[in-house]
Amino acid sequence: MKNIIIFLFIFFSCFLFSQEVLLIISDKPNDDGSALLISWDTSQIVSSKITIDREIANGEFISITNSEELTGTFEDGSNINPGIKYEYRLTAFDNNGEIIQIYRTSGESSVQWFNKKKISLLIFAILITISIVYYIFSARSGKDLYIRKISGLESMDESVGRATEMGRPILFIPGTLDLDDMQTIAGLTILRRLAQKAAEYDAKLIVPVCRSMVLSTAKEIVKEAYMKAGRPDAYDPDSVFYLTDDQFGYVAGVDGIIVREKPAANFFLGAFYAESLILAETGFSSGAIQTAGTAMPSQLPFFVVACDYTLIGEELFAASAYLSKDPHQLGSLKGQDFGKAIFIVVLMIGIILEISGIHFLKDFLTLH
Amino acid sequence: MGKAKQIDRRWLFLLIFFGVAFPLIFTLGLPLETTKNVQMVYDLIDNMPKGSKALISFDYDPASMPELHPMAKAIVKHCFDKDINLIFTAMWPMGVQMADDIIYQLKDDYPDLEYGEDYVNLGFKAGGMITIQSMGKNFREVFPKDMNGNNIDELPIMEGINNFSNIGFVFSLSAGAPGIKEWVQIAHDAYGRPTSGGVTGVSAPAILPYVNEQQQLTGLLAGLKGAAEYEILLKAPGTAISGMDAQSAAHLIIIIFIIIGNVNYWRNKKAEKMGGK
Amino acid sequence: MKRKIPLLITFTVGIILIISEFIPHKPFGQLSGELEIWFLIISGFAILLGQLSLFKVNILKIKYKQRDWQFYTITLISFIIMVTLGFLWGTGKSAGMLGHGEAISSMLGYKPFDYLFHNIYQHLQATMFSLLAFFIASAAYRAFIGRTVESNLLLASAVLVMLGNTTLGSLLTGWLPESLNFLHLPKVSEFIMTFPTTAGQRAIMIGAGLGIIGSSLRIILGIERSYLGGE
Amino acid sequence: MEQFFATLGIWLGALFTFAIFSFLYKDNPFYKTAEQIFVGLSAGYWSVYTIFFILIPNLYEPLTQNFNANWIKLIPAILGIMMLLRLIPKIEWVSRFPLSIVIGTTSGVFFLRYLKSDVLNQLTATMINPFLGESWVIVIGKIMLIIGTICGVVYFYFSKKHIGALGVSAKIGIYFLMVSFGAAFGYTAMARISLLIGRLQFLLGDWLGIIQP
Repeated sequence: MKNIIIFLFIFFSCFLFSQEVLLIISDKPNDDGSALLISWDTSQIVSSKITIDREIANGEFISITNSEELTGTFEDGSNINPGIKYEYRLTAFDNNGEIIQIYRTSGESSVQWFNKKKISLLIFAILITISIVYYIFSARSGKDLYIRKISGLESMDESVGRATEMGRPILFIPGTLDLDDMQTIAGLTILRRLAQKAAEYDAKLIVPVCRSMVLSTAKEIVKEAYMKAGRPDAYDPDSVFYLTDDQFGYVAGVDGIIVREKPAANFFLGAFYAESLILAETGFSSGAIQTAGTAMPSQLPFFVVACDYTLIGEELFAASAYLSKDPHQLGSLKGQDFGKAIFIVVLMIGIILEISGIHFLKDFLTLH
Repeated sequence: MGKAKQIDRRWLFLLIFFGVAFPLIFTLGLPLETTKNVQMVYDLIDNMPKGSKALISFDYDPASMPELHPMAKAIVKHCFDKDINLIFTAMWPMGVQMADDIIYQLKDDYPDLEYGEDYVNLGFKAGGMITIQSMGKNFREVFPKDMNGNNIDELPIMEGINNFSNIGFVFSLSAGAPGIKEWVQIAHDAYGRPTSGGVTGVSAPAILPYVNEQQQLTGLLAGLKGAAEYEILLKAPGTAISGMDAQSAAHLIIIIFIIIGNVNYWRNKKAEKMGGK
Repeated sequence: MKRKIPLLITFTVGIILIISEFIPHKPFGQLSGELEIWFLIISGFAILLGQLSLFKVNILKIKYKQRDWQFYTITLISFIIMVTLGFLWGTGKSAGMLGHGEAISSMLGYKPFDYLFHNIYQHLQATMFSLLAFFIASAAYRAFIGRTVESNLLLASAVLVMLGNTTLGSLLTGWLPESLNFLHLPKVSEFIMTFPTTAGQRAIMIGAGLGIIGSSLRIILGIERSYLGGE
Repeated sequence: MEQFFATLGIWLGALFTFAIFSFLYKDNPFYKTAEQIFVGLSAGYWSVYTIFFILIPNLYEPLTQNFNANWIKLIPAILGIMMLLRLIPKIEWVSRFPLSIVIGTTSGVFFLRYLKSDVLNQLTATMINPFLGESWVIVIGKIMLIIGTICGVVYFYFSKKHIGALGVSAKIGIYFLMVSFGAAFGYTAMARISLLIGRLQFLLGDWLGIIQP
């Protein structure tokens, strides 16, 4: 539509004034009226340089921009208010710096209530919001929401059994970030279940941590789990302990524990950086069953090759929801799954349309 | 699991040390070819009109210098050759020093460059994505002054820059977050500016999906190889190219380690099986 | 009051920012713009908070004579030196409280703050991360084992990408005729990166993206409150 | 004199490089010292840069130079100070107010940006006609891109049991994930080696002068 108007404008002004239009001032669409779009085209008169100025008072101009290009656009967004007419002047120069032509025109900006370019974004935002909120509330009201089994979690029984059998401990690392990271919280949720299992089977658990906030929470969780398993006497307060905040210092400490204590099973669940590689390698060399899980994409490769079981990305959160049955986590996960389902369906329709040469859907969804 | 056969890993460390050091001293100069993503970055800069303005964000610190510094140097050089005016910013505080260092290294090659006219260093701001979004609305509120304490209104290069609109393209040299991802999400996806960048090898695979038909990213330089390719396209060999032989040697050593490790593992497993029977 | 008001603020602020995306009209655009500027300033204070609490933690460690407490005095001393030098003479072209300190900078070649940065900090940080080159090599030997179909696929793709990303790859298959060019190692590596890797990473991106959308929504609606601390 | 300090700087750099490298032999006091210096200098750098280049130009100067136009900046100033009160355990809760603004802003922005860039734009970027390719290699690649993306998303779908067609797609999805992890592995190896190359270029070039720096 805008293009048509511009075209008509050019067409009629050519017709009326029979003079080349060198400068067009138009409103910047979908904004709060604080900018004007300036486009120039001096290819007819072949200028070597142009300057564009705006009138601020009678006969007084301020420079807006200058260019050596024949055509171009520029957005003037300094002190523009909607509904006021602004006068612009284009001065075209030739090679010697002589003025070839001066062209004047004006334009005004306007305010828009709705950004029309973002309709598709709005539709998707509403869809996803409704589905997440709906599922959270239905989980809260006690509806049973199904979540598939996470294969990485199967290792838990195997690990605890093996540790009991061999009389060796289980090592658990809740990542190296603090409690404000969702991955740490997911890791600690899994620790709750693991500690309960360990208490039931009387396996020893070691949890070295590298953040003081994580320390107090992890202690609390393990203690609670032992109580729940009916074995508060078996809880050893020294089994959860703080090593150091420093990345490599912490890794060196954990490495020492792995080499000395030779745990039967290692769990690395949480956020990890470069230390993932060193932990997984040392654990592998010690012959432990290893389960790892993180949402840090760059660390997953190391876990996948060196560990027996790996929770990949979202699986870590799903595992936490699966174990805790917390309605917020479950409902949110369900809502996100709904988003994935929409994604796949729309994608398939889109691809079929593209193959048949219909570009409507893709154009509608493309946002700029 | 074959633990008895493990050798002390410090021997491997030594091997890697010399494996990288030797090719640096005795270079072979093996050939290197350029890839599409690097060519796209080159073309983007090459086709920019003279006198346009570009924003280059230094989102890294000394830890990633070997990978990103050669890229930064090559990109800045290319822009100066094409008469593109550069606005430097940093989402990481140490990026400021990185930008300064690039200018320091290039100042002999380009003696005519004027600070404030051809380039400017606006320095570091915290806040990551939110601050970038804010730049799209109130550029001058985010950066009232440059690194040297000059008022931004007094710098000719900043004339007409109130948001991203009059910026030709955005280029982020990124070693993590905040970095290139945030620039894609705001500068391109919200404000429609062409966006490109260079990343460390570690983050390259995760950023790659943005190089697509929608041109969320216009090309991408990934790791030392990306930097070396750009140096080739620019015909200005630098530290990236001279490191490529060492890179080859080290990769070869790692691949050989993987093969030996796997062969050992399967042999032990077979032996265990035989022993078990 | 201690919980309700922050929850209300989070809700209002989140909603304003979302609405302003769709409605550019006053007052939403201005409000969200103002909030973003506030965010920058508060982030500045938050960074300061991080450094100050590091200071506090270290003092406590020394006070209670924790293991290796001597090393934490080194942390404090180097922190204080860096801050003092920065405040006295500034950095780069910015002046400090004593101006630019021309005499001392002409002696050192840099301002004292920048001298420490270039000659100590830069090397420490760069070396710290280069340690990983050694660890990756030893891990390659000791732990990177293809035991399942999945890990075999991973190792195969890793080896191809590593070969393709160096001059070695160009050398090894450079002799291939034009018609078999797609088997040329750099081409193979480029193919792996452009198609299957992008597909896999895109799937991760969508999953993680939806996860972030979900948690943002829960926070705005006040369902997720863990950021406010204990009950 | 400048020459002396330049040389001293290079020697200091080399000394600290070896102090860190000594960790490869085993954890030792030299490494620990170097590491703590690193932590301290880093914190000092961040503090100086935050005060000099954020708090002074964006807050202090607007308030002192033109208060009437910028009085509204008093609000973030007060909020920022409330943030710092976190250091005092008794009135720690005061920091919840600035925190709620930070979290609210982040959530509002993240909600839209991730929806747009990481979901919607990835959707349209995968909506391609695979048969439009310059060569059969590209066509195969584009088909792989479509199948891999769909199957990968299916793998992260938790609401249904992975059996039947869903199970097969999830299995294909995991294979694509593995290939992408392999590539990530290769790139990470490349990155780490590059860092070592950088270090050796410093040691062999700037310090020993064996190679051209």
